[in-house]
Formats: sequence, C-alpha cells, structure tokens
Amino acid sequence: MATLRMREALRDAMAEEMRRDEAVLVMGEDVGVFQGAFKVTEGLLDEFGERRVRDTPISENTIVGAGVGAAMGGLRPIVELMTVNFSLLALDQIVNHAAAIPYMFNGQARVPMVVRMPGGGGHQLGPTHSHSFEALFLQVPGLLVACPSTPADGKALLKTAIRDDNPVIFIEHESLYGARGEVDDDGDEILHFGEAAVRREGGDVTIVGILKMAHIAEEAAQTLAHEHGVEAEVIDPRTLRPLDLDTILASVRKTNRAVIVEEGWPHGGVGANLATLITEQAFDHLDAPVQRVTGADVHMPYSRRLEQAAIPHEEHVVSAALAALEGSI
Amino acid sequence: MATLRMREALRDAMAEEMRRDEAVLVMGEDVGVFQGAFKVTEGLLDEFGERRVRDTPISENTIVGAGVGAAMGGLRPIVELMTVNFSLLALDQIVNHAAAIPYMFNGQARVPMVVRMPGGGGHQLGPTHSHSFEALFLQVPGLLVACPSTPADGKALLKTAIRDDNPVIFIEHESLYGARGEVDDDGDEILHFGEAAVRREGGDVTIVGILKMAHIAEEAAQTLAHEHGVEAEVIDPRTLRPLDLDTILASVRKTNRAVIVEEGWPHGGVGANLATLITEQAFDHLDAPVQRVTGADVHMPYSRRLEQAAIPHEEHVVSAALAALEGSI
Amino acid sequence: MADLPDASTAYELLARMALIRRFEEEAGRQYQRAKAGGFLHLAIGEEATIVGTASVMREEDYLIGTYRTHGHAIARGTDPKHVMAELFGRVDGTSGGRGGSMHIFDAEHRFMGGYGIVGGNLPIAAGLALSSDFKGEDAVTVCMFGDGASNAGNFGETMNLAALWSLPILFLVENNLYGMGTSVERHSAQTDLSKKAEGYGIPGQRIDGMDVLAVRESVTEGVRLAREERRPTLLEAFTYRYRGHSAADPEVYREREEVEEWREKDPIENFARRCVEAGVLGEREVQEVRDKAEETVLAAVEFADASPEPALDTLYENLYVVDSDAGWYAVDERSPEPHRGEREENMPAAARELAEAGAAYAGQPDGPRPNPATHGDAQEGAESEIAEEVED
Amino acid sequence: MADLPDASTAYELLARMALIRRFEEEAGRQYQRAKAGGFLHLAIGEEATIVGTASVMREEDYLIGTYRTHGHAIARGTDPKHVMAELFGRVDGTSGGRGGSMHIFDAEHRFMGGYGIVGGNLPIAAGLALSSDFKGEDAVTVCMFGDGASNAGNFGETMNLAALWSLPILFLVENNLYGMGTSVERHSAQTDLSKKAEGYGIPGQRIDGMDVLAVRESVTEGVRLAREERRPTLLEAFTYRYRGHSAADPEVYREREEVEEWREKDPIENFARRCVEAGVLGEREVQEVRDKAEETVLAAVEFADASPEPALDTLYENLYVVDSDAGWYAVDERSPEPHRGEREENMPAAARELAEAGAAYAGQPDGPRPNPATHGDAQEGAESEIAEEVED
Ligand SMILES: Cc1ncc(C[n+]2csc(CCOP(=O)(O)OP(=O)(O)O)c2C)c(N)n1
Ligand SMILES: Cc1ncc(C[n+]2csc(CCOP(=O)(O)OP(=O)(O)O)c2C)c(N)n1
Ligand SMILES: [Mg+2]
Ligand SMILES: [Mg+2]
Repeated sequence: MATLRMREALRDAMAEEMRRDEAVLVMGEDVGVFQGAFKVTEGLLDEFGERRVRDTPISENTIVGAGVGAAMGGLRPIVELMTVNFSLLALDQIVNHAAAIPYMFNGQARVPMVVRMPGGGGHQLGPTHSHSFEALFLQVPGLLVACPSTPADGKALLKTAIRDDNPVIFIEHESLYGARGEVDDDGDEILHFGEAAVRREGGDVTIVGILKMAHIAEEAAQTLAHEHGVEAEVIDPRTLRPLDLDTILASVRKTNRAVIVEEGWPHGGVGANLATLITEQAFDHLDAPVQRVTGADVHMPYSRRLEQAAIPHEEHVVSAALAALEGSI
Repeated sequence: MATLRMREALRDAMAEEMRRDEAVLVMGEDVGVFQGAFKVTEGLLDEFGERRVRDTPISENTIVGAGVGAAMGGLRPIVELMTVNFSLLALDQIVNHAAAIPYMFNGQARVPMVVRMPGGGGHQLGPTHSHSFEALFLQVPGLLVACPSTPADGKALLKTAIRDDNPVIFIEHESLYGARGEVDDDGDEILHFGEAAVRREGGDVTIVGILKMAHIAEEAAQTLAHEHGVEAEVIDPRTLRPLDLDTILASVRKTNRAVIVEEGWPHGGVGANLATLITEQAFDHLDAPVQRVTGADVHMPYSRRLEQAAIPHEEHVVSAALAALEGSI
Repeated sequence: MADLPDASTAYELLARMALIRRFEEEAGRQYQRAKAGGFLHLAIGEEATIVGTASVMREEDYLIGTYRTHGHAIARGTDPKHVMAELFGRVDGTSGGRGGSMHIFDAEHRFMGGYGIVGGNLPIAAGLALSSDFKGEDAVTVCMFGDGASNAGNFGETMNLAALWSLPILFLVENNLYGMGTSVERHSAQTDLSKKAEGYGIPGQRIDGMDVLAVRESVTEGVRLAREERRPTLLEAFTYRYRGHSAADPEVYREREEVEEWREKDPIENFARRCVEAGVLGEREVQEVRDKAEETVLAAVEFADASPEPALDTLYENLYVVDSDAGWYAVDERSPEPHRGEREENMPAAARELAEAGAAYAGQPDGPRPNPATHGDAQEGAESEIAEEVED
Repeated sequence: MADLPDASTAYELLARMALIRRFEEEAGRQYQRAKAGGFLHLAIGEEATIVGTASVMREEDYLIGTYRTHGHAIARGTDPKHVMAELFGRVDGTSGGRGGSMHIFDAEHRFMGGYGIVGGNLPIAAGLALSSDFKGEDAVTVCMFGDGASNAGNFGETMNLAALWSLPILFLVENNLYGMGTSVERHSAQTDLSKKAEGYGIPGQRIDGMDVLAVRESVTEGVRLAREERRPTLLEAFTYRYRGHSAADPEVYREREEVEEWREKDPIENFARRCVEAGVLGEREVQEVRDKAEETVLAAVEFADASPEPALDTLYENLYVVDSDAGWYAVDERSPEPHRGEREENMPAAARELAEAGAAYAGQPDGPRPNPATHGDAQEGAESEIAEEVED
C-alpha cells in the first residue's frame, strides 16, 4: 500500500501495463515531451521512448481513428484526449467506428483501445471547457464506460481497461487529479467492470454519485448523519457500462429512497437513466420519487459565482436526501 | 388544406420562408443539383438559384460551422445534414459553438440556424446509417429540438424553426418522408415549440411517442381499444426542447400510467428522460412504473430479420401498456 | 503505355475484373428483386482501379475502402458467395448479415472494410499502418476512398499524421468525377486531387484508372515507397461508375453522352482486346473467363439464397468481446433491461411478418422496394412505384 | 524592409502594441493574485502580428481568433477595462463574465471572438465571410489561428470551402513555433505552413510577425485580394510567445536561449528604436506611450475590481433568445426542473463561500491557485505549493 494522487495512480497503471505488454502504447496531444497536459503521463516518454509514447497533432478524430486502426492491427492503444470537451470532434470515430466495428464485422475485428480523458467543471474554464459527458457515452452500445473517483479505483480500473478487448471510454475528473488515497502497489490488482463500491452503509436513503460527485455524496452523508440523524448508504457505480444495477437495487430495496448526484446536464443525464432503471426495477420499494442533483441546464459560465451556482454542492445533496425522506422523519 | 407528403410539406415550409425572408438560405450536401438525397429540397435550386441553395463539399463540421458564422453575420441558414448519422462529425460546432455562443458572448451574437437531418432505422442501412439521436441533442442547453411526425407539424414547426432566433435541431424520420397528411396551405401557419399534440384521448393509459413511434403509438392505441378494451391517450410532444411536460403530466394524472415509445437506444434515452420527469412530478399519481419501449441496446444490424427485431413495433407498445395496467384490469 | 504481362497474369487480371463486373451486375439484379436490401453502391466501370491495385499487394498487406467495395473484397480473395450472402443478410455473409453492402469485411484476406462513413476509413488506415510499423512488420496499408472524401476533415488530419509518422501507407483516390450528384469542380477547389496532399508533405500522381496495367505500375511503386522508404503517396485514379451513385439514382447531374464516352474506355473490353490483339490471350480464354464468372456468380446467388437468416437470439452476438482476461461479464450485465424481442418466442407477430416478408418494408411484396429517399413507409408500407434509388 | 509610416500612424501602432503588452503583463499579475481565474493565455511577444493586422482592417471587417485574444479585441478598439472586467468575471466584462479569457467578444468593434476550441473558429470565419458576400457587402473576414490549429480537420475543410465559394476572407497563422509543448516540426509534416493550403487552391506567404510594418504590408494585400478579387490567402506570421502556453507552464519543451533570441526581436522595442532613429518619433513620445499604457491598464484593473459580480439569478440569461417573432417561451418551459441554486436565497452556503472566496477553489486563500493540471481540489481544496500552470 502506498499513498498516491490520482494522477500518479493512473500513471502507474499505464506504466505497469506497458511493462507487462509490449503492445500497449500511449498517444495523444502533449502526452510526451510536455508530460501530459495534466501530468498524468509524466515520465512515460523517458521510460518507454517515442515509439510507445507518441505526441500527436491536434486532430482528435484522427487520433482516435488511428487508435481504432492500431487496435484492429493488434496493438492496445491508450489514446489520451486532452479533455472530454474535445471528444465531440472524435465522436464519429468513437460511435460509428470503435463501438460499431466488432459488431458490424461480426467479431472479425476487435478494438482493444482505451480513450482516456478528463472532464468536469469548477476551474472557471468557461462554456467550452467544463463539460461532463458521461451521459453521452453511456448511451452507446459497444463501449465500456469507466469513471473512477479514487486513486485505487483509478489504477485498478485503468489496468482492467487496458487489458479488456473492448473499446473503453475512461473518464477522469480534473478536480480529482490531486486527490490522494491508498493504492495497492501489487502490479496485478485489477478491478472488474460492473462492480459498484458501497462507500458507506446506511439504512435511510441511498445516494449514488460518480467522479467528483462520489465525494460530494460522502460529505453529504456525514452531514446527514451528524446534523439530521439520517444514515445514508453511499454508492459509487465506478463503471456506467457495464452498470452494477444489482448493488444499487439491493440498497434501494433496503432504504426505499434514492438520490443520484451528477455534475452533468439534467436532461437525459446519468441521473435520469439511473432513476429510470431504479424505478422500473424497484417501483414498489420506493417511498418517494428518486431525487436527482445535477449541474444546471446551462453552459458553464466563467464567473466564479455563477459557476459555483451551476455546480452541485453538498447542500444540494443533503436537501435532496431530506426531500426524499420528507414525511417519514 | 391540401394533402401532402412530409417531404413536400417540409419543402413548402422552406420555400415559403425563403420567399418571405431574403436572409434565409439552404446549404448542405447535394441539396441543389441533386435535389436533396431524400428529395426534400426538390425544386429549391430552380426557384432560388445557387446563391441561396448551396451544394457543399462533404465537410459536416465546417458546413455547420459556416452556418453558425453566417447566422452570426445576420443570415438565417438552413443547414441540411444528409442524415443524423453524420451529425457526429459536426457535434463540436453544434454543442461548443452554435449552442454555446449566445450565452458565452452574453447575447452579443445570435445563431438563428436550423440544422435539418433525417434519422431512424428500418431500411436495412446497417450500423452506421440507422441512428436515432434525439436523446443526444435534447441534453444540450441552448438548442431547440423538434421532431415532427406529421406533414402538418413538419411544415408548421419548420417555419417556426426558421423564424426562431435560436439554433434549432430539426430531426426528421426517413420512414416518414412519404407519409401523407392534410396540410394547411396558409403560408403563415406556424406552430409554437413546446406544445404537445394529443393524438387520441383516453383515460386508461398515456402513451407518448415521437417521430415514427408517434404512429406506432396510435396503432397500438387502436389495438388496445379493439382487442383489450383499453382506452389509451396518445401524445406526441413534437418538440423535446422546449418540452410540453404539462400536457403529458395532465394526462398521466388522469390515467395514472404511462408508456414512452422511442426508436433510440435504451440507456439515457428520450424515454429515460421523460420517465424521470414524469415520475418526479407525478409520483403519487402513478399506479405503475412508467414503461419504456425502445430500440435494442445494439448497433443496428443490416439483416432484415435482426433489424426488425431491434426496432420497436406495435406489439411491444401494446404489451408495455398492458404491463402498466397489470392487476388493474 | 505499360507492357502486357505474361499470359497467366493477364488471364488472372481479366478474370478478376470480369468476375467483379458480373458480380456487381448480379447484385443489382438481386437488389431489384429485393433479395438484397439497404442501399447498394456498385463499382461497375471501376474494376481496373480495384483489381490493378489489389493485384500488386502482398498477402500480409492491408486494403481498406469505402461502402463501394464488393469488388475490393473479391479482388483481395474473398469468395464472392460470402459477399453475396452478406448482401442477402445471411449467416454465411462476410459479416454474418450484420454489416450489409456498405460494411464488407474479411480479416482472413486482410480486406479491412467496408465503411459507411465518408472519410471514416482514413484514420483507421493510418492506425493499421502504425500497427505494422510498430511491430516491425513490412506490411503496407493501401487506403482507397472517393473524390468527395478528399474534402472531409479526416483527409487533412490523416495526411499530416501519415507523413509526420512516416507510415507505410499508400492513399488512392478513386476519382469517378462525382461525389454522389456533385461533380469534382463543384465540391473541390483543387480539381487536381493528386496535388491535394502536397500541403501536408505527401506527393501525388494522376493515373488512368481505366487501365489495369497503368494502375499496377503506379501502385507497385507507391507500395514500394511505403514499404521500403516509409513514404506515403497519394495516387489519383481517374475512373467512372457507369451506374448511379446507388441503384437507380435519377442521374440528373450528368449527361448520357458522358456515360457513353466512358463506356468506350471500358477497362475489361479494352484490356481483353489488347491481350487478344497482342496474342497474349486467345478468344477462347476470354470467353472462358466470362463463362467462369457467370458460373461463379450464379453459384454465389444460389449459395446466398440457401444460407439461413440469422437467428433472432444472435442479435447481441459480437457486440462485446466477453472473454478478455480482464474478466468475464454477461452482456445483460452491461446493458440491463435490453429491449425485448430478440428471442424468437417473444418477437412480436408484426416483426416476424416483416422479417419474413421478402422486403425491407412492412407487408411489401417482392419486387422493387419503395425508397426512403423518395418515399417512406410509415403510412403506406407498400408503395408500388419503381424506386428512384437515392442515397443517404 | 518596409518604410516607416507617418508620425501619427507610427505613434498609434506603437501605442497599441505597448498597451497590449502592458495589459497582458497586468493580466498575468492579476491571475497570480487570483483575481482572474481559469486558464490565461498571454500573447506577449505577438503584438506586431496582432496590431499590424488589425491596423489595416476597416471598421466593417470582421476579426476572429482563438483563446489568446485579449490583444486582438483591444487592437480592434475594445476598451481594455471591459477585457479586464471579463478576466475578473464581472458584469462589465465583454461577455458579462460568462466567457472569460478564452472567450472574449465585442460585436460593436466586430471582434467576433474568442474561441476555446482549437480550429473551431475557422468554419465560423467562413460563415461570416459568406454573410458579407451574400449581402453584397464588401466587408472582409480575417481569421487568425495558431500553427497547431493547422492540423485540425477544420483547417482543410474550411480552406476548401473558402476557395470553392470565393469567400472574402484572409487566413493568418500566428506561428509561434509551438502548439502548447509540441514544436511545429513535431506536429506538422509540412513545416512551411504558408504552403499548407496550396493543396486546396489557396496561395500562401511567410511574413515576419515581429515587424508590425511587414505585417501591415502583407495583410493589406491579403485583405485587398479578399475584398476586390474574392481570393482567400494564407499568411504565416512568424512570431513567438515569451511566456508559457498559459500562465507559468514549466516550459520543459524549449531552451531559455531560444526565448532570449526572440526577445532580441522584440516587436515593440525594435519598432520604437527604429522610429526614434529615423526621427519619426521622439524619445518623449515613446515614453508618453508607455505612461499612457500604464495609466490605462491600471485604470482597467480598478474598473474591473469595482465592477459587480453577476447576480446568481442571471445564471440562465442569454441562454436563449426569447423574443423571436416565432413566439415567446419561458426558459423554464424549455428546461423543466432547472437545477436549484441559481437564486441567491437558495444558493447553498458552500457555494456562496466558494463564490466569495477570492479563488476558484473551495476555501482556498488568495494567491497562486493550485492548478487542475498538476493538482486537484476535491480532497484537498487548499494546496500550498505554487501551481505549475498547465493547460487543458
Ligand atoms: C460523413 C458522411 N457524409 C455524407 C455521407 C453520404 N454519402 C454517402 S456516399 C457520398 C458521396 C461520396 O462520394 P465519393 O467520396 O466521391 O465516393 P463515391 O461514392 O463516388 O465512390 C455521400 C455524400 C456519408 N456516408 N458520410
Ligand atoms: C480541439 C482542441 N484540442 C485541444 C485543445 C487544447 N489546446 C488548447 S491550446 C492548444 C495548442 C494550440 O496551439 P496553436 O494552435 O499553435 O496556438 P497557440 O496556443 O500557440 O497560440 C491545445 C492543444 C483545444 N483547446 N481544442
Ligand atoms: Mg466519387
Ligand atoms: Mg502555436
């Protein structure tokens, strides 16, 4: 066990897998000489050289497409998109190619590629640079979607993603790169996709949060316990495709109430999808509608004040949980 | 009143608005000489000439981006993307530019642009050519999203879209272009966005469907009435942004049951969003969880049999409605 | 004018071109009979470019193309019966009926697809070339695409990457003068497409795409540059599709005369004549080639017709690879609540009817299908008029 | 070497360049004081390219650029105090605090932005040029972007469209030798960027971007070609950013010496010296220019600091135009169930604290902010180390 920051844990995952498998390479804008825009690939160029750590031009669709082709040719590319905001330029290669090819060609081709990219708001980067696109990618069959919230999960899930033979969308959060946590340094620690983590046990309400919102959910649970005598169960799905709905349902069947917390837009979001799945499966167990806490239905403003007003905070989660409990306490 | 096919109604809407406003122009791949891949722009080049009806190269992101710039410069471009499947290549201009600019520049610039494009499956076009992306576009603040199911709505909504000062995503369905219907030929008939249509009144269950699924919903309602004595209320929202949730809620408060029918993928779909909004607003009125009928969670296969198995049919809607009614009849 | 090759090579080239020609004609016929669905893009007229290119590639080389690639797969060695079966949407199709005409693929013969998105194959080609280079193999990737595709953003991005990374790749534009209904002059500011990649440091050359020998000569050199010097080239082959963009497009954008002129340059007729005149091949062999093509194609139709439709419960097969050493997951774990209808027993009656009806449209009889480009089925499933087949 | 202009023109050019330089330096300082947030891209060193270009444009012409365009707006005539207020995120900012440093916009002076997406401004520029052409106006659009942007798909697509449609547009690459940390040789196969659009039929020219007069000369001709002959050109201006890509990037990718060499070519120092030596300007005027810049910039900071923060209930303002004659709709009709928190009274305490804290991070004291590129705040809001400012 060692205490690492998220960015270090992710780097270790890539380094370990690159040592383990010659076919793994990293490509993306400024991943090499610059050491990564967020320093996640720091040191990789020095250790593995230009053949396996490749700086690319600013050509998102072609970077991802080259990853698809390289994967079809037998490599295991890790493509870093500098941020999720630029993934819109690569969406054709992600949806109509990476995700479709294994099915479209009936299994004759595989696309063992990982597309890593950070997203999220909170740094005053304004409308074009603050997106949360988890809800966009979880729609697409053929993709796996991971969104780790701790260094340990980040490392283990990234190793799994690299070894998986399917295209994986690996979403990181800009605000979590500095987050520290205990990380297993056993080089073979992987974590199966589709296994949610129960961060806190509780019988009164289930709170589901991803990425940065997984932490907000835990903070809210503390407040609920100390200030309102409410014991919340906090769940981090960790992957959205596959989704460990069973763990979430088991909790909801126990608590009869659920709150979903996400940073993205409210319409057609992660929360809307989860709320629907939960309601479909556990309708008779629900004492209240599933509550959602989401980012505001607006482009992210630059102004500190406006941005903070557009992003979910602990207080939103606490009041959503209390709303779910209304009447019953 | 005249009986027109959807494609004729849409063409008339464009022609009328182009006569009415010199600033309206049409641009897209093969919209001119070829008369439109789906013949929706038939005759426009002859009437309005090359200045206002512009064939473009195959450059989706730049076609849309040029539309954004032209709109900022005071024109009212109608950009035709040959199909929704190719809109993935233009998503950066749609989301990070068209949708963000009015807000990002605090109202100094407007983007009165319409992006027209047909989607949907059923013609054996296979994985890359059969998408339904309504659920993708409804997520994005700053956009308006229309999805007409009848020639009358198609004409009236398109005229509204062209006159609106916001960027409008106008989604058509390839299977509906031949659909005939009565169309008001009063050149000034427009239809406000955010007004759902109640296609059929009924007190037992509310069925909401869009585009081709609005028709499937009506057919299912007939079957439910004739074979099961169930009176379904059928609602076509007609626009997804703005969304006329009030009309849907009023119906659900009456029927206590709802079924949402869409052609797209199940995860994070139109149905998941609507089901969540309905459940949040009318939880105490629901006797059963909102039922969803969606396309299969897979890329659209080419095989006739497999494709038909992946697309929702009347029977799916009927059984979903009966499931919602279970126990109560 | 390039010299004629030895008899057996000449025979083989003629045979391949004739086979592809005959296959495409039959595909068109089967499409009109609604045995094949979707959209059908025929390459009739472009055989010399296709066969000339494939004929000088090595087994380990990769070929990747567009949605107009029945012939490309056959030229690489795919048995026509599997291509026909794919058009029929059957289990013995190259993609088991999942891909269709626009998405032909044959890993065994290194025909890497078959892509419906214009320009979508370019970055993938660069990636394939990267994989060979990375592994120190000397396989070359040949990437073919249309004149219209040269305007796609992927074109510039991929040219730059290929040159920057010195990838073993050859780009070949099949310039058939039109992107759908838009002529080169009306879609590309630079009408000499061979110059279009110079700005990215990739030299180009124009070649006669109707002359299989000319194509062989230039592709041989382009492949050599890619293999030995890691230098990408852009070849522009002038060719022509006699048929519409896809089956029965109204062709308002071109004159009959133009089509006739190009038919004069027919790659098969002219090559056959030349071989006979030079005594490299005899009339008998030319006839034999035709007969064999006829035979093979009719056998392919029979094979395709006999091949079973995919079972409904295979709907999700190959959506995910579930045997990776990262651990196993069930598909339904990945997509809870899959849409129902994929199992025979609970497939709704209507769906079954549709699936069984010999057409892509509800209750529509065999014969020319109504076309989404000009019709639409929601209100009036069976429309009788002949379809003007246009493309989406 | 271009001749010196008359005294008043020389004075004006020097004054603009000095003002922009001083503004950028101050912006950097205010950023370190966490008065400005987000990422800050300074154009220090690139003033001659910016001012030279803007100075020969007409009022009705459009200028459009990137996320490094504080100076471009100022060169077009935007009052620096509104730019500074935007960096401070205040209501008097060019975008009322919604856009920030990367998204400056000033409709009145036809500075059309300010775009955070590399290459995103190119198609928009083509559209602006189309609007002028369509309306029969003779306004020209000047589109500026970086060397790295020339690899984006939008580059090729837009070049082709501009040439094909004969748009009144001038493209200018601000070649500062790096796209973030990647040098031109490492990101572009064709290192002579002025040639990069030839494949699309657009001629190019390389110019000394450190010489305001050379820039004026070439831009004048490029703008004339666009206005009078509807012929687009691609100018490549060699320039350099003395500072990191964004505030305090570690700059591991270049040598101190290189920066020093370029400082020798300083566009302001050299132009001032030349003017004085030639007697076009006196030392006194040069000093005056500096003093005025100082004054204006300090006043801008004061103005920005005094400008109010946007009220929370303006969160949704200008997301939609709701007065179109297509009929009125309320925003909440468009987005039922908006996220709560946009009204002062129900804005959670934490959010208010954050908003009031002088930094972009929870509970973090004033002074250099931790940087998402090297840190992250979720677990440990206030990190003490100096941020290496890197870019997303
Ligand atoms: C990205 C994208 N845009 C549009 C289309 C629709 N489309 C299919 S083929 C075609 C024309 C392509 O012309 P060209 O590249 O010359 O190839 P050809 O069909 O002539 O072989 C178009 C516009 C598409 N499939 N993909
Ligand atoms: C599409 C896209 N990809 C990546 C980025 C991240 N990014 C911001 S600036 C930059 C470098 C751009 O370099 P250049 O075009 O030379 O402009 P410069 O910063 O040198 O002025 C990158 C990669 C972005 N903003 N947009
Ligand atoms: Mg063509
Ligand atoms: Mg640069």
